[in-house]
Amino acid sequence: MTETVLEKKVDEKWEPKIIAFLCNWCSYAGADLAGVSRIQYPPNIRIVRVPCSGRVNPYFIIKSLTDGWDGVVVSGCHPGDCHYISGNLVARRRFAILKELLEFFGIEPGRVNFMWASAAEGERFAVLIRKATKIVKELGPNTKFQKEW
Amino acid sequence: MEQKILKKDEIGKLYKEFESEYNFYAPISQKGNIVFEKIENPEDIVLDYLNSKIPPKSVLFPQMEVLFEYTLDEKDVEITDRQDLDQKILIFGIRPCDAYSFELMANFFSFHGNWEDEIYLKKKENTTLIGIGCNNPRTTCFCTSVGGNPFNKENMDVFLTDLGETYLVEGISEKGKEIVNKLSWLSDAADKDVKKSQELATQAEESIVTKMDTDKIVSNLETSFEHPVWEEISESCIGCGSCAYLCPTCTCFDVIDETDQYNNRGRRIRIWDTCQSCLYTLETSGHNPRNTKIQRCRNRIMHKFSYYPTNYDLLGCVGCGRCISVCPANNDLRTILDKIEKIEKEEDEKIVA
Amino acid sequence: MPNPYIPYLTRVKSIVGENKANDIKTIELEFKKEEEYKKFDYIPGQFAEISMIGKGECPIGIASSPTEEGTIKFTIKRMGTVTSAFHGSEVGDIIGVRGPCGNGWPVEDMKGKNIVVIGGGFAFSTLRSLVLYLLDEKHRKDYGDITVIYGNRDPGEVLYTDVLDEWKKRDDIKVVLTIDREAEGWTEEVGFVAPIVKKVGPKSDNGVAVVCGPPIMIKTTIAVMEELNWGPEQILNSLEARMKCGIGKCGRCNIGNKFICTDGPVFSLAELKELPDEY
Amino acid sequence: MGIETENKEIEDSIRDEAKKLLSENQVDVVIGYSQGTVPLSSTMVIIRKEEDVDKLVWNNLCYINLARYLAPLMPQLCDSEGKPLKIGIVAKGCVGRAINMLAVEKQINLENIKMIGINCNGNVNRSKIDLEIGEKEILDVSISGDDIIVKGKDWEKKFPYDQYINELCKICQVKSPSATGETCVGECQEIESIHDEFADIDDFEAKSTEEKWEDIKNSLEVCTLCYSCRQACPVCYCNLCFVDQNLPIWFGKTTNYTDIFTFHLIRATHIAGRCVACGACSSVCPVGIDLNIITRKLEKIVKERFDFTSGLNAETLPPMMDFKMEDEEEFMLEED
Repeated sequence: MTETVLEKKVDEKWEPKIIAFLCNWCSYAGADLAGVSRIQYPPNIRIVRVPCSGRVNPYFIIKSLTDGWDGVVVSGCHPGDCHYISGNLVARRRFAILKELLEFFGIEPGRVNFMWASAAEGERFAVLIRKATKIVKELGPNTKFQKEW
Repeated sequence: MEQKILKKDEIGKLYKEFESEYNFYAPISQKGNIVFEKIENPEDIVLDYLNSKIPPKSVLFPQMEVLFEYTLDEKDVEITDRQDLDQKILIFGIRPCDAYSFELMANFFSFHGNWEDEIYLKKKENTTLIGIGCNNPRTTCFCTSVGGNPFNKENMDVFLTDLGETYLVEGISEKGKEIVNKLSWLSDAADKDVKKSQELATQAEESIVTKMDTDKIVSNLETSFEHPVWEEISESCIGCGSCAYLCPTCTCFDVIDETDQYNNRGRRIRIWDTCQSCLYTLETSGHNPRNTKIQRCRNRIMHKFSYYPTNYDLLGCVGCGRCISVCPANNDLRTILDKIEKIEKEEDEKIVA
Repeated sequence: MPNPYIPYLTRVKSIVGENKANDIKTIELEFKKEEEYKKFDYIPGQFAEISMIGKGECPIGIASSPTEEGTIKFTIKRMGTVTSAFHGSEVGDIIGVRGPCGNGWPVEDMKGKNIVVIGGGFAFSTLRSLVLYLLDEKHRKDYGDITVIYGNRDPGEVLYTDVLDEWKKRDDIKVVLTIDREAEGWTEEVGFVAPIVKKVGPKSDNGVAVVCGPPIMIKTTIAVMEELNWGPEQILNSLEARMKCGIGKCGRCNIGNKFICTDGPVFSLAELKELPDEY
Repeated sequence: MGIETENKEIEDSIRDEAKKLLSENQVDVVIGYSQGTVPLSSTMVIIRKEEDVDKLVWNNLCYINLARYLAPLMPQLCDSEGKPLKIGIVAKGCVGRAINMLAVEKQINLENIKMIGINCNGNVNRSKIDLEIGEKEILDVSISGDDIIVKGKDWEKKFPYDQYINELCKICQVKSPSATGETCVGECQEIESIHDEFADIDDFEAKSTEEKWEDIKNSLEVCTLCYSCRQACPVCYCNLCFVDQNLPIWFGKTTNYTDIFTFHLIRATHIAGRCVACGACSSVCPVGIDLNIITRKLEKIVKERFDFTSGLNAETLPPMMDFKMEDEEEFMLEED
């Protein structure tokens, strides 16, 4: 990663940088479908492919924020559709707690977004990414959580 | 004699004299904890504290300290040394036990092996200590047993005594005498002030209730490495780092590279570490020389009361009692040392019998 | 004295895989500044804190001999973050070196003695340094007979085959290689190190034995040596420990009141018997 | 009945039960609390002989959660062959909860454990008293009637007991261990579920994000990362804590606020649904950080979302080890 996510010039041109953890079986394919179907969505996300949304450890999310990413998106298969049967159900409980805790600790809840998108839902994927980008953009850059130098 | 009087409301004035030349550190209350911090407002200074929660070692050996900084290029590295070591430091309101701890630390950092810890030693060299006598030692204090004294002036540059309404000011070292001379606005001390300070010193010394025979402890430790008493001693320990972090003579540290990978720069830092953590000695191979709590507890006590005396002929403890008052599991150092002292005696008696 | 935590900067000159499993590599380093190389004055058995700047630092025994001029070598097994970084490095990369640290093999005291070098597996790196030093034409005459016994799990794990071959050609050194179990194409000894030592039966008179290897090998070998009438002060060991600073400051490598990094890593068996069993 | 008399009764019952267990060889050792050597403290003690039971005390300063010593098991609690001894353990409600929790997570074998159940009457809030006394040395702390009497060299101060106990003790509903049958002697009860109100953290939650951040920052800032909270926690028994992991290094261990903050945040996620609300973490903090607000929030989340209270029995899986198809997912991003 040579991109400078740390430098933040906040002006009207500022665009958030969002890291997206997409499950290999649904959401990543969904993103792919959005691409091949030429559905436009904001170029703010950087995708990390993970085997399952259950693979997403809260460390990933918090580490991303301390590293200076403005937002995090985690996307997996719809409940019941998990390739590994219950990975996303386990993940869902984890996310529920993490989301509440982040809010409780004073991190804007909109910085971390969870969603379901199947391999057939290119359109839905694009819509949700648009929505997530909008939320994060409104929150502004993530400065307080980022590790200072 | 060069004894002067400083009025309690003149601390601000004193601070002004030093502020431009020195980084002025003094005890302040931070959420109920006394810590030594760089002073911005002299009104924050608290001098009638019992014992600071975090020892003033944090000034010269902070919990996190940069060793050097670096920038990474494609195929090159540039290293920048510390530039701030020449700054003058003044520590105001330090207690004799803590001042002595600086000597112990400097001794350790300069003595072992061929290498000297230049970062610490340089800072120490540029440090001036304005200490204050300890009128009310705590019941956990035992400095008199480890060669200290609540009014020990030896390691200070300037020494203050709290006389109630005023402070008695004495220049101790050459540097300190010069400083006192420069503060021409201080009034001269009367004989009764000096007398009172001596009374306070005696009173303080007498008020120390914890007494131990450190010679006996040191000699007992030499032979009791395998003694079952260690099992008992380590029983209640929960393995946290409070004792080591808050000990004024604990010097162990961990070295970490912190890299800002987005900007190709970083710093190598050292942070306090504790021998009570099981990771402290864990080797990459998985082998751990001190795998159990028993061994780790023993190492801490042996280090202060056996290894240190063997290597430097000094005790590695200044008797500040912080580890006693702060231990979450109340694994009291006094009890530990008492056990070490006693159990040997029983064996001696057996031999006599 | 300058800041002792600042490493000398060196460049990777070559990097060679040493074994079949390819988890051991020897890295040859060239100092960026010639005067720093001059300052880096070491004897065999010492180690250095080498660092991948940005990843971390670790203590590694110096595998080259001071008689091999111009560069220094380290043999590194891939274990954790830092060693993996070394394995990933390429020729020309910058590596920081701090040192030399530790006491090293007592080459001065060993003069005039017959020397037995017993090594097992990966621990041979500082022994390579020692033997090369002893065999150097400037030093060879100062020492008596030299015997090298080197054991490994299988032929693929034998390190430094190039220098071993050279030594085998010489007549002023006896080289015995062994592997744990028989393998195809292996013509030398088969068996654990301890029984082979017994078979070779080095004489203890006027001898110094240098034993380096995994703990179990050391234990069994020392038992054999004692049977062969070797005294504890004649047997030398090199210890290792978790270290951070390498210069006796960070505190973690103590055994009793000794620090492995400054008082060691070389201890005689007699010294070790005095120390608590915490290594 | 004053707190003082209550304490005496609890203490007597502990000693009687311990004596009985030891004399009948039902247990090999008893873990309990004994008198601390400095005011406002107590220490853990292992009783091996019947005649030593008088070392056991109960004095409202027994803040360490004794279950902490069970996992990982110390060598002192094993026989010469390394097999676990039969252990009697003085169990207030939260110790009982922790033991149940450890049993669910298969860290301990309940067959080896015998709880000496007591009806806990709360623990003194050490840091609050320390803070109010300030820089004066406390020489003695005692309970008289319903007051905590704190004495110094030439001063004495009274604190009403009901106001100066731990916040968690004030609202505690599991005062004696929830256990039955063989595992427990003394005061025990079977609790199926509790009715818990979370009025105490509603105020905090009502704050704005920015205020929350500032408040949390304000309280965590002084943390020295000594990890006492982790070490005192009965459910923090990992061999290698996430902050210590170095392959890869996830989070720093420096005094940078981000590192302090992430440590507490991640630790909170790890003990979610497992925290037994004993308050040991706050009681042991050397710099007096109040972590209770975080643990209460965790309790609230699991209670409201999963209707779960940790440690009420030794069978129910904690929510983070379990899942249901119909879990709430109102937080998921959805199309408008």
